[in-house]
Amino acid sequence: MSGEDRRPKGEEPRNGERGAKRPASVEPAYDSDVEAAIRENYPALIAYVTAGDPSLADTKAYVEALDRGGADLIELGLPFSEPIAEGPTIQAAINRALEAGTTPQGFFELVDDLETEAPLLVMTYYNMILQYGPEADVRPFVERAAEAGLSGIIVPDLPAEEADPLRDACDEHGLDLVFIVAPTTEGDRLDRIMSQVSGFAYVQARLGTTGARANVSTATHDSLARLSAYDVPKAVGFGVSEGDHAAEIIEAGADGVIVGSALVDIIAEHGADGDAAAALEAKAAELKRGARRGATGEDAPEPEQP
Amino acid sequence: MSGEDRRPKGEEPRNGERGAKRPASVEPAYDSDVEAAIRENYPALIAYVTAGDPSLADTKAYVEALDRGGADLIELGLPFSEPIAEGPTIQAAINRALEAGTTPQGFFELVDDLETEAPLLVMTYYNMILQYGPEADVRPFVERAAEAGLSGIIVPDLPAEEADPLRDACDEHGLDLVFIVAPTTEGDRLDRIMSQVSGFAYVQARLGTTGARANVSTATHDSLARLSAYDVPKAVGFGVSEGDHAAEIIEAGADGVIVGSALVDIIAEHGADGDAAAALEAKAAELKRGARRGATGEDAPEPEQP
Amino acid sequence: RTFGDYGGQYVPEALMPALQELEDAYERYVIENEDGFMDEFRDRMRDFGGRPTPLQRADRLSERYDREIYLKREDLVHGGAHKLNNALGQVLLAKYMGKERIIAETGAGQHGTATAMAAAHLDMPCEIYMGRTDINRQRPNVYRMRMNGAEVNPVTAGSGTLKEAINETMRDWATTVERTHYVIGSVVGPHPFPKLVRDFQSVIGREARAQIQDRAGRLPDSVVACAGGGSNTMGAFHEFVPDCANPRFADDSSSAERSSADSQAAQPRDDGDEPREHVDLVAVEAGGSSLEIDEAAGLAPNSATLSTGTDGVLHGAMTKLLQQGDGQIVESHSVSAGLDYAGVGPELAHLVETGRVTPVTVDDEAALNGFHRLSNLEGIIPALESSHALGYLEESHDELGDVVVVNVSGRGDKDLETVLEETEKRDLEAAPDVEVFDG
Amino acid sequence: RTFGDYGGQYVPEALMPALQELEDAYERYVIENEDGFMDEFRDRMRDFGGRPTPLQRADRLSERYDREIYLKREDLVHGGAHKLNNALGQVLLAKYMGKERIIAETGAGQHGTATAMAAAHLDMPCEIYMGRTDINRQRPNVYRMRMNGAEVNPVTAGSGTLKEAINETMRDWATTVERTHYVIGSVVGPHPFPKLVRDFQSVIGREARAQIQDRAGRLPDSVVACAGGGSNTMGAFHEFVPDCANPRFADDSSSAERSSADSQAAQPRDDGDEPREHVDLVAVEAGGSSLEIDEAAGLAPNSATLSTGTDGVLHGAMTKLLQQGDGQIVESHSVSAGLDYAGVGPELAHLVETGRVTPVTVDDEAALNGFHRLSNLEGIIPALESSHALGYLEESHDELGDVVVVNVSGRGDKDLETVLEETEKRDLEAAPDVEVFDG
Repeated sequence: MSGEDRRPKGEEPRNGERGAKRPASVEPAYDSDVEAAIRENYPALIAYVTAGDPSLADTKAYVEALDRGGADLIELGLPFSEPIAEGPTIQAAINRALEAGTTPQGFFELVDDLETEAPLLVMTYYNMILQYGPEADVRPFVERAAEAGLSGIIVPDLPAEEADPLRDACDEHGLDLVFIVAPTTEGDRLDRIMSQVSGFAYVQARLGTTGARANVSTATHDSLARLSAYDVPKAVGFGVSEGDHAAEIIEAGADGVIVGSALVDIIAEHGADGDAAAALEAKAAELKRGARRGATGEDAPEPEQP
Repeated sequence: MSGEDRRPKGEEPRNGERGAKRPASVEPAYDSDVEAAIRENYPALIAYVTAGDPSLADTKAYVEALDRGGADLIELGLPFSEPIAEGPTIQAAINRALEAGTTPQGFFELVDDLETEAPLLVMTYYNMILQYGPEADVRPFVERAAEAGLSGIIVPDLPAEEADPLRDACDEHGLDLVFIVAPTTEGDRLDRIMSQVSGFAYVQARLGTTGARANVSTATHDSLARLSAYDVPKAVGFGVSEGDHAAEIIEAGADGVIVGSALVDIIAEHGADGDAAAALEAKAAELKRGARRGATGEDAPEPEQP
Repeated sequence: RTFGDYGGQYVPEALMPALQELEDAYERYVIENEDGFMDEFRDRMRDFGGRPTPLQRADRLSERYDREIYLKREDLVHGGAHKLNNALGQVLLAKYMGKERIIAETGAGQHGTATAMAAAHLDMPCEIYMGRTDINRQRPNVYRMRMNGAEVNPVTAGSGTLKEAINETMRDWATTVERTHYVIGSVVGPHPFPKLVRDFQSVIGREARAQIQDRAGRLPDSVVACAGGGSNTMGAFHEFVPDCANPRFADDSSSAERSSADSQAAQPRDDGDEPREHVDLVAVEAGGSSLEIDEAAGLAPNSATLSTGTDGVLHGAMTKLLQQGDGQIVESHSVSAGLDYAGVGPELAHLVETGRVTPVTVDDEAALNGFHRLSNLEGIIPALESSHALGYLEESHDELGDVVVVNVSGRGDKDLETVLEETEKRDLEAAPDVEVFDG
Repeated sequence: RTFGDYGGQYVPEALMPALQELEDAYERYVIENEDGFMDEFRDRMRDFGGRPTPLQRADRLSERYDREIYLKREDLVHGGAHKLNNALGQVLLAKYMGKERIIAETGAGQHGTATAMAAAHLDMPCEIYMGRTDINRQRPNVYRMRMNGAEVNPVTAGSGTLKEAINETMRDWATTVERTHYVIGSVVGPHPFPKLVRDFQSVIGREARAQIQDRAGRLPDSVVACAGGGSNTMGAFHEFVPDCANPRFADDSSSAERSSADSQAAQPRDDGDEPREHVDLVAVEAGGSSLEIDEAAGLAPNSATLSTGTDGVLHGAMTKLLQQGDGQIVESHSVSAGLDYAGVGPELAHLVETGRVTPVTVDDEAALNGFHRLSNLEGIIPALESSHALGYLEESHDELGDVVVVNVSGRGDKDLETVLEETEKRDLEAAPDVEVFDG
């Protein structure tokens, strides 16, 4: 694999192929609507929920609520039976979704139905992508993702070294393939990954798995410092659960924050009583406000909810 | 060890040392009163009971009953905790005797007390003989046995090869040391043992352990045939339980029969109700009658008891 | 990828540097024997592990099958199975790498106990992840690990079995990767694990190859080993891969490291002029109760990945899998817990795909008969895993040839309860009447 | 008698011809290697039994005790203990003698399982007598024997333990002696059993002696082995008996057969001119909970026969015994079932009496600590029997010298339950916290 950027800035080959439902950015200022969503909505909020938890119909309502609440990008998890990168919270959500019978077909039909301001990405494991279609091949999945209007793909178990086939397919269909930058990603590997950023760099806030935490790790600050020289959008995930976290992360130099487990916790808690959508919307608003605080450098704590 | 008879017929060194209570044979026609009891009471009945089963007081009554019933020699078992040569019947009797607290001291006191027509032998394992006294030495036991009036010793786990110390002590105190001849005893070993017979040859009727059986084994006939050339008293034990067995064995050439388990069975059955002595006396009479039938060649079955 | 179309490194980015570090250590210590690593490994496997293990002619099986049956006795390795070959190698490697802590997952407990004893031997702190259900089923192995000083971490998620334990161990590793080495228990996982584990296990075939030449004056016609994840399989096969009529395998690059990796193996091979002897390699998979997958229930009543699986990515590698059409991994099943895995080593998948290894299946019942037959005829109680390889002898005869090496990968003491239960359910031709003597 | 004041043949007359026959076979096959008997025995112990076993330097124990501790790894023998050395030898001898049937007694099941696997291996019908109580306590061993095709005959008499099983086996033998061989499980019983068993077991010390010279360049200062009946003890000691400053033992007649009995041992010994290296031989007996005998109850809460016993005759031999003053054998006790015997091999009694072997005792608690220490520090779970030898390292230091060989006579998997129970009762310094993970 070469270290060069395989998609030179000058060309804009994929904009026209975008899914029709998402509003195209007014000016093609960026390579992708994912990058645009982060750059233009700085500081951006990226929200994750597991599709099918507890049902695909609920997921539709949740995604719309997050969209209303201020999420600038939404990651939809397509559940896989062996989620090795997830913590207990998202693992449990995935198990609920699988028990509810969530399939790739159902997932794509949900995406077909969704109309949101925020572009949508699918987050799933590599085997799910490989197996969509009659034999082990990534292209049918990407084709269907593009057709459903998804803007990008995040694959937690696909490091850059193994990504060529999927990136080729994504390029062909105008989707971003988002790479994760971990606290352990350094030196040549960091250069190589940063030179290939597609959409944004998913900055993993700390070692370990996904999951809401009580504070922002020093690894986050170290990573953002390490990445500050690279002019690519950076969004920080893993452990972000509160507005104050968002503020601290944005202040440290991130372009966006990624929140997953904190939202899944809300779904798990409110899934039965039907109040999840409202709570998600409020949480998204809190996080977005926190991020904005970080962007303006204000130290004022998040005001109490009225 | 030499093959010669260590006690030439001409000498009669031990008669005068016999215990006072047993009646000396009228004429010292034989080396020992054990041999005399068999020769003079042909066909002889030798009875075994375990001392202390279920108590030493009971044993006294049983021995006297057997004496009355026609036993010509009585073997008294001194119980040992590891009776490897015994079958289940006598093993159980030994366990009862041990549980009743039977000790060598108690055993000898019982013998001190007994006054029977039939000479008495002690049957026990070698360790019991060794340990009587302050250190491992056979002499204190033999001395005490002689003092108590016992006429001989049978040790099921003492083959001729290991018997020198005990035989020396027995010689010194005028006791017989009875050897067992097994169905497997042949050739040189048989010659050697037969040349050293003391009291009588205890002919083991079959391979295995003590215990009442339903028939007389062909091994018995084979053994008696093999021994017929030796002019020594032969008594057959192991498995003899009925008058008809006794008849068959005597007819086959034995000088006596040895009965143990069949008597112990009676004790086990009647021990609680106090009828054991009478039953033992009757059984001894049945066996003695059977033996006599064998001696006279009569084939008539044992008549029903009145 | 690492092995033809199979292998690779499908892991979270955070682990990639650790895999690179491990690959570097593999090259330096295992391949190049830097600092005498492989010498120390071999010395410890000799003194602590009990190597070499014998190659025993099975007299009564040979008579029964009218051919020469030789048993490679991995059941005699310390701990009772081939598992220590790998566990000791990896813990020692972790020590050379300066790691401070060992973690591992375990299902039935065999890999966990092997890792725990290796860690105790080498004075390394060790934590083993084990599903709660497995803990309850395999209590003696839990105690063995604890007595060897390892922590046992119960995993309560999901069904509480192997797959949850693997996921949890991956999570620990993703969190502590900088100071922790994850001892993977088979020739699975991301590169370089499949090669690393294979090389540590290849002592099985290296010994067997020399032993059979010594005993029979020739190579075997076939080598038979059971295959779950495939570590005993690759361990038994690796040295024999080049013994192939097809010249492609005679220089198989996957075996190229051998002579440098192991100076003891640097003996001259067959003379170049003579026609190369061909050795068939037979991987016996668990046929369970049926070879069909129940898609609706997400269950495979077998673990016959090589025979029936399809290509996909699991636990870091592209390999053959038992999966549903949409990519969800199904629950596998075998009477033998050690074979009960929905994936398989990528190198085995490659060797099957290229025709070098022949996959076959033996069902639960035939494996149980294999267990009883070896116990009864040879006085060796084999692991239920190994019993599959033994069961295949009964089902197949002539294609195995005149001289057959069977890998007895482990001993069966651990399986007694299962065998009793499963034997009672069936009318097994080879089973003794096992009275319980209730008293 | 056979060994100074000890040994002999105190058995029923019916068995004497069989003992003579066995003595004859011992002379011909074992001593003279007629028909290549010893060659076949050694080949089978190599291929089936897994010999030689390693002599392992115990790094962490050596550090702890500040001397070189080497472990003779008999736990790696097939079946998990040294027991197979003897069982296979005797079953093979029975076959050479034309016997058709094997019987043996077993207490905890170790000798029974070893005999059953040897009989299966050599295709001999086999029956094992085992007390009913022991059957209930040692069910896995009963299953192992059954799976190896042996009949297991429950003995219901008395307390249903080892001593009843021995008595019952003697009875079977007395009945079937002409076609049956009784495989006695230790260096006990009538001549020639103590010599026969010793010679089959002496491979332990023969290997260890060569191995330590290879590893340490010298003989050890001491050899430490646990002693119950004494088969692993005599096995470990026999080759070292002549390594004695006292010239009496340098030519001990009890060792005279060695060079003819075993051609592999026919290497030159130490140069005659140099002063002979002296090796201390330490027999570690089970101290149980106390060294006193409770005469009233007929119980010894220990099995310290060599240390506290008195001369007497049991099971066919004059030896040291735990007995009451009047000659009744007392019930012994040890946390280790395999040491729980009121007698001891007559040759050991002789070597203790003459000062060549030093008897010491280690109580239950110290043995349990020895068990945990080896498990935790070295990754080897020893048998509770062997744990007594290991426990002695802690109690005794300087008198053992700089280089110590400890015989790890067996593995401890069989003892896990006992260890857990006994550990819970105590506050053991070396024990880990063994949570049960109730779920």
